[in-house]
Amino acid sequence: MIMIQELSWAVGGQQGEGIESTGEILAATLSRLGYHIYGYRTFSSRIKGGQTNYRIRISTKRVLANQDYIDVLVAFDQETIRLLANRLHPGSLVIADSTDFRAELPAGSSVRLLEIPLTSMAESLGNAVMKNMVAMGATAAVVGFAPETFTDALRRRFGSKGETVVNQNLAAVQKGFEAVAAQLGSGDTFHLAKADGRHRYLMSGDEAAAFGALAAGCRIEAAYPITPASEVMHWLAEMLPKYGGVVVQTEDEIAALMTAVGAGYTGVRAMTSTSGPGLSLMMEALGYAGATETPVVIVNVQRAGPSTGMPTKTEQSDLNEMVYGSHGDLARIVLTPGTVEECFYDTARAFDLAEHYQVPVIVALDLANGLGVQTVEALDYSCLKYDRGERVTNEELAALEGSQFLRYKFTPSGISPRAIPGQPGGMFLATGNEHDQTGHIVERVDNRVQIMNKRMHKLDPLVNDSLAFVRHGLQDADVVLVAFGSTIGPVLEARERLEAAGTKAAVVQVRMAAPFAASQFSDLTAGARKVIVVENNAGGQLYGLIRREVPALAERLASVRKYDGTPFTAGEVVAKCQEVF
Amino acid sequence: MIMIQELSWAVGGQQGEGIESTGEILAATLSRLGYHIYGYRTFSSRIKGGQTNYRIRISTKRVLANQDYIDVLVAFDQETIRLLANRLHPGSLVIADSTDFRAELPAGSSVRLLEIPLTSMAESLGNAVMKNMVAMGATAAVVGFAPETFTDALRRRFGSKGETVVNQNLAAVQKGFEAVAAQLGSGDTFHLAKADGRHRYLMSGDEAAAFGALAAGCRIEAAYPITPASEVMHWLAEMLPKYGGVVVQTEDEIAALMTAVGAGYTGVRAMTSTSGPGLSLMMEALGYAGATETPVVIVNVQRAGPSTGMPTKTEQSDLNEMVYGSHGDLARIVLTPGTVEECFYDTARAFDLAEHYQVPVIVALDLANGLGVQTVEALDYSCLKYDRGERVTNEELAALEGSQFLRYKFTPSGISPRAIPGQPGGMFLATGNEHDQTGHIVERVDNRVQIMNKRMHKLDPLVNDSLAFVRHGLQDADVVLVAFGSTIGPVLEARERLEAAGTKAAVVQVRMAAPFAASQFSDLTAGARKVIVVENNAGGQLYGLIRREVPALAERLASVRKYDGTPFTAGEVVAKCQEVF
Amino acid sequence: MAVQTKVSFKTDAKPWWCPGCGDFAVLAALQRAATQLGLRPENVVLVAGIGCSGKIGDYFGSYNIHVLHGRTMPVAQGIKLANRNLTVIAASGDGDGYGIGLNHFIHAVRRNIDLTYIVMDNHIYGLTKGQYSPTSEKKFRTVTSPAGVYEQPIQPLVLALAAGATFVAQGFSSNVNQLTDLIMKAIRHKGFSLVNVLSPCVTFNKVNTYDFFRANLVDVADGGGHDPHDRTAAMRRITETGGLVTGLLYEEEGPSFQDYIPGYPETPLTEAKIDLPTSEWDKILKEHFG
Amino acid sequence: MAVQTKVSFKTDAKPWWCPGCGDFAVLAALQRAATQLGLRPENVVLVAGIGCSGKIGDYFGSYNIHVLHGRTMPVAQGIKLANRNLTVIAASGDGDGYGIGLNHFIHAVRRNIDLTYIVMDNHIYGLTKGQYSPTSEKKFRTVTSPAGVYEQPIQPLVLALAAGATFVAQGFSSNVNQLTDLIMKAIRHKGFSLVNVLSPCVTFNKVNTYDFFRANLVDVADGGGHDPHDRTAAMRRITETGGLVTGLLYEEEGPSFQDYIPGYPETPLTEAKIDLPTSEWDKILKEHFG
Ligand SMILES: Cc1ncc(C[n+]2csc(CCOP(=O)(O)OP(=O)(O)O)c2C)c(N)n1
Ligand SMILES: Cc1ncc(C[n+]2csc(CCOP(=O)(O)OP(=O)(O)O)c2C)c(N)n1
Ligand code: SF4
Ligand code: SF4
Ligand SMILES: [Mg+2]
Ligand SMILES: [Mg+2]
Repeated sequence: MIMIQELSWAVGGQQGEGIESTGEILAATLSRLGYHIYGYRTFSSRIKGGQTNYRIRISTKRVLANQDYIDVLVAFDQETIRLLANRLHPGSLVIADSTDFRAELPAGSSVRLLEIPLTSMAESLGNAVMKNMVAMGATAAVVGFAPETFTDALRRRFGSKGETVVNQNLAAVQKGFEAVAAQLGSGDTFHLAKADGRHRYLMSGDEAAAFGALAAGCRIEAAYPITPASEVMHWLAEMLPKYGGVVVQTEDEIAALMTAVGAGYTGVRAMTSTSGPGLSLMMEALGYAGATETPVVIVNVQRAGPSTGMPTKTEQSDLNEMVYGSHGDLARIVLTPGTVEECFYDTARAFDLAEHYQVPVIVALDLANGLGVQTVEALDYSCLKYDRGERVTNEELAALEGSQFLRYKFTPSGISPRAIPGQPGGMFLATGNEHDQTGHIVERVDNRVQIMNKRMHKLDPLVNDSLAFVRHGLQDADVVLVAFGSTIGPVLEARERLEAAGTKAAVVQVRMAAPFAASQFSDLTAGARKVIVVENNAGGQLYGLIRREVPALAERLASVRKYDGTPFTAGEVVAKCQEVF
Repeated sequence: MIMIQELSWAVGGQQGEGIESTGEILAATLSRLGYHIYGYRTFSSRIKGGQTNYRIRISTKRVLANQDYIDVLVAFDQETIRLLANRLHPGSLVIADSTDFRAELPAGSSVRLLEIPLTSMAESLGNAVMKNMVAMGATAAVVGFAPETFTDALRRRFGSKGETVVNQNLAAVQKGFEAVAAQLGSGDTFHLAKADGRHRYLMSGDEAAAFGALAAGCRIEAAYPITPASEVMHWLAEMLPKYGGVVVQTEDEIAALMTAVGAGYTGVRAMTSTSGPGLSLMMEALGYAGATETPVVIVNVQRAGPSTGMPTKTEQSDLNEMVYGSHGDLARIVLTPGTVEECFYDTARAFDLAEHYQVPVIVALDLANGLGVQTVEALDYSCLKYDRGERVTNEELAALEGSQFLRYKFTPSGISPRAIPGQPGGMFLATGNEHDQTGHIVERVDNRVQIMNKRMHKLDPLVNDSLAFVRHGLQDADVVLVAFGSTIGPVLEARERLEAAGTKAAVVQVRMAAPFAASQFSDLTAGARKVIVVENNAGGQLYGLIRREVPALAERLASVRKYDGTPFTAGEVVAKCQEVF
Repeated sequence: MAVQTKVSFKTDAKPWWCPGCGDFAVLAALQRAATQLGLRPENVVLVAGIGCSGKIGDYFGSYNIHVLHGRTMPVAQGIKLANRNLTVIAASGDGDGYGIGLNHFIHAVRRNIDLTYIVMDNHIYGLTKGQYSPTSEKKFRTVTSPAGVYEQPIQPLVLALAAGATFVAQGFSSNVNQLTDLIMKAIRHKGFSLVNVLSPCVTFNKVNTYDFFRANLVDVADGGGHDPHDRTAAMRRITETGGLVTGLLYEEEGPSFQDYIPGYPETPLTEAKIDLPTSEWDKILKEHFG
Repeated sequence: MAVQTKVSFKTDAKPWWCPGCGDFAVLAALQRAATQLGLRPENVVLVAGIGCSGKIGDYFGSYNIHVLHGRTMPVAQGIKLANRNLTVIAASGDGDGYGIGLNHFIHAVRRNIDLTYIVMDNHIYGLTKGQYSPTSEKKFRTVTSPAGVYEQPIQPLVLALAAGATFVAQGFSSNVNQLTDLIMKAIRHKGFSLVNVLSPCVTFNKVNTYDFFRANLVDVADGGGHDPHDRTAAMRRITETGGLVTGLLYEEEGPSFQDYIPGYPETPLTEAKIDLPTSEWDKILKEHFG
């Protein structure tokens, strides 16, 4: 038995069998013990049946992605073993449910196998679904936790179902623990080092984004269900009413964004949440928000495209559409949080940016950080600035003495103080047609050029935005890895490995993809021999964006892409980067 | 009186007063005399009232854009003079209707003014609307045509209304001619050199595109009305039924494209036509056509955006969305015809490309070439290849003996022979979800990568496409101007002027914007000191595309943009290019 | 505060409509209704669609939002939810409202948020120059139906009732008094109200002209009165007349969407305090994610 | 040609539906109907939407096209127009068909192109895991309506009739025989036919269960027969039963869209000769542009 600093655990079986809650309970429990957690579920667009697995990485240090390998795998069927076999290493342990199948390990592998009749043990306690809790007990034994460790989490999860259910589940954990403890050889346990015991919080990016929106003062969410963004809506449907807010489930995504635009125009912080297909449907409405300078926030949780694609698989392939979508020329902000924590901060910030600049802001999550869970440190609420942007006051309006308020007044910044309905004397026309300073439709060439310039340049200050990029690592790096969204997790870890292997590497994380702060980016990558863009898509969309924005970098720029629907691991990043070094 | 090779004529007044038909009759008549014509109407999103003007350039040489100046202006109101004053030159002649207003010319201008009571003369003949025909007669006198020149065109236009109407109109022309002839001073006439008398055809790009579609075998158009694309639909609504085809006016643009996709899937050449707002609504459907590899053609006639923008003003600002729109990674073809003739050829070709590569093809017009009219030489029908793409035969299907047909078979080219409904044994599933070779939904990582590669790379041969670019001018040019769409007209003319002024200039016309044939483009611009991208948009969309695709060019690349809703003239191109030389 | 005098809701803008267009009367009726109801311009938002009809906002002196083609309904709902004190009026054309925007309409009806929807129904696409619309009659010849329309026309009143509308009325541009009255009632109605207005397009529709409507329209009360609370009778009247009936066809009082929303405050959301103490967020953090 | 035997329209694929899902019965009924009508698999196209319901295409042995969420209708119409000899069947869920896709549905009804539309109505969004749908009843609690739904539910049969449908029927997953019969009739109907199927979602809808429907559904003919050619009676039956009625509610024979299209040939457009002699184009060039 050796002391390890982290453990990769997984459970797999058929959908609808409780795999998801098993993973959740384990993650919650260990998070409470002070471990850092990363959890990611693989599933398919199907309600019952079909293989699913939940991989959890438990560590004494911060973890933002899964490991390349799995140490302990709980398998409820042979398919799980087949699908995850390539993740097993010589020291891995497989706990297989021997009730229904005879586990077969890859030929010649030295993986250890523990066959336990998890289901029959659960049945003997009264309910086959508790096989998950038996497995949890088994896991506890392997990792060296007392079965009582899970008591709290189980109470929270099953408390509402009554004491009997709680006790049955506790018994199941106990039983699994005992069964395994009895069989364990000395080399079979993974002794996980004690955690720091600090209080952390476990959440997914979808939840973090929804929470960020609520905290930032969002009061209306209009949305249409879609994987993997529905969780944002569900969380807000539960929470917004507690703060007097409303969630409207609209008839489609066009209505969703237009409802939010209506609310934004009226002066309420409003948003929608969607994924690729919905985003595509919103392209006309996005342009409308831009043309009318109406603040609105769109959380887009990307999934594998094109078209319906693979709704339950991750990808980062909506970047092109987010940055270049909608007809005509249009300013918009695209934020690309990487960690779950950043999903909170960036979504909250999106509302400030939307109102400050009077533009649509897209917050781009991806399935991996949207549905993946991470432990989060106590949040830093200084990000909540409640910058409501420039508003004309009733006094200023009164001083107009009936003359027309200039909603789209030409100002040096390009930002014009706005009035909201209800303000006497502030009446104006908001229109997607070209208009003059009052808002009235005009097609004069001089006005057209002026107002286009106003709209196109009002975001210029953002090229100096200090949150546009985050740079990690040495100043004199030889290689700079570039990433956005969830890919930052494996990339940061890859950087450490590269450095450990002697490569001076740094990471530039893109947190704001539009407007793209090109000269900052140039500075941040200056001096590097190679700049490698690592992204989860086939088209090299961020790579292309950087070529366009910083063409001088092109010769030093390389592209690493993955588009099989799964997130990178650090090992994959290292391997692929080494190919292009 | 001197002999001139070309004349710039314009008529302006209020919408609904017959300005449009006046322009059309003049253009048609002079085209029949063998002149080259370019005609462009300025109008607004309003049915009656509001200034409109029709500018026509009449030349003994090919003309693809309006002149910088106007020689003869027929003005029905002062607003026309005010709006077009900056186009008048010292030798210009203004024929003003003195019935309703007293024309005022810009202070100090040496423009000649002929005040004629056009309206009262028409009234005296029985109908005020004939003021247009009086103006036509006046024009004839100024330009030195006999009034009878117009007889033919008038008969064609008014014949259906009966002999009386025809005769009244003829009389109006006669009257206008006489009234002016009497007043003309010797310096007041513009003697236009005789044309070559060759038979040419006068059409707009919208008509040419519709005609190209019909000739290429399109049998279903599903569309929703929108300026400036409705004319495509109108033309097809009239003509398709004569060939057994159908036009469906759908409830929106999503339905339009999906109806066309349904027809394309079934094996009929089908299309839709739209403009920016409709294109934005089609983004999800575009991705669907891409994912299912269904041939379909979208004619997108661009107008000034963003959002509703300026529906009757020209712009080339949908390039970003056409090339990068829709979520996920997606192959599509974007053709960008420049001249009206090319609108015919490229739309016809789009159907071949769509079926050959089994992809959606967007044919990008803009308002200037979509609604502008040009004389066209006899068409070259060798462009009609009727390449229906690879189809599996019934015999091949029978040979499968009941085993599943592989609709998405992995082939070296990435193109898989398709079956259409009705073919026995060819049944398959078309889906926007990720699928395997049979079409069935699968999410396996290996399959995913393979089928993405298939779809993403099947257009690779097009990087060698000989029609991707057209290069005009010297091989050893110092400056290369780059343009797409209608802008090619003024740019070609600017090239001539630059060359006349001693700059060695060439033009590279982009006829295919996606896939972008980067290495051809590099070759075509190699050696130039400066490569200037001239385009009708604020964002520099083509400029950005080239930076992304050919970053090595960035240092030599310059951007010239216009986004006031009007097309460039050659003079503007020259002036703006000289600024960035 | 100064005594507030009635306002006319007029603006300086000169309408872009063709002389004789039915939409002038709709504007006039709306202005009169708003004036007679004593509304304040700052508390009214007019949400207009794209079309000749959609220009109405330019000429109506309130807050105005001219949206995308077909999208008046979601925007209007977003506005009302954001500030329940506002009077929200949406205005569409028949293409805007019953063509591209029909889905939003039906769903707005069943959501029953308190707003008034005026559709200027000229049986044609005016602004795009005369294509047939969803309410165009069969056989109608236009640039997109050179051989005549062959779709069954949409019957807006029937559809609204079928979707559960709580207020359904129809007016005609030639009868501004009735129209004013209907619009006033519609605005007063708590919940979603539809006023379909037969508003002739004198330029492109030579079939459904003023004369046509004058000759064919009946009043709902003609021939014996009509109980506007009787949904079946309303449906029957519409069917009998082939939709050529004006007046208040149906009204049903009752709670509207707002009354049901859990936790929805009496004060408008625009006035909600959003910068809550961070302790609030810490509480959520612990309860939900701890 | 060999004698054609009847085919079963079954495929090898194992359905992804949850055990007990109502959609199994819809698949079975559709397969039986197609078999009994003696259709050939190559001449049938099944157009399916996105949702659990939309998976039906994978299991039905014809040409299949699984479209975008809400877009079965335009695709189905495009297919039928392209090849009038095909039997075109569209299949949606209630969210797909009456939520995001409702506009296309209403317009398809009034266009009356010959196709059959089967909606698997489980009053819930199944595939996205249990949000309420447009047909969900009031007060229904889901993840997006934690305090219960407050919209008035869509009544698909009423809307279809209101839009002028020429064939309206409703089936129930527990009555496969009736459903088979209704689908056969619908396919035979010349024009647009709607078969709404109450098809329980056993996983997410614990309100509108098999038992609920068994307890509440009546047959249209119960209590004295029903004349399916009487639109008013159909409307009344639906209203009386709150929509909880099965059977053929309405059918109206007559020409369909295809019969009106000017110049639309008897032979499918797929067989049209398109590479005409260039003289044809020269003729147009001269006549239109000369
Ligand atoms: C997405 C989109 N498609 C098409 C158009 C073009 N368009 C503008 S108005 C209009 C229809 C107008 O008809 P209607 O709504 O009946 O209004 P009317 O002009 O008759 O009052 C259309 C199709 C558009 N603006 N946006
Ligand atoms: C444009 C778009 N928005 C949202 C989704 C997500 N989505 C998939 S299925 C579905 C609804 C399913 O409900 P229903 O149509 O009733 O089908 P069921 O699963 O109940 O059979 C939704 C919202 C999508 N695929 N595309
Ligand atoms: S075109 Fe018709 S609807 Fe439009 S303004 Fe003129 S009359 Fe009115
Ligand atoms: S979730 Fe519901 S609708 Fe979907 S397969 Fe399961 S039972 Fe059927
Ligand atoms: Mg209309
Ligand atoms: Mg459903």
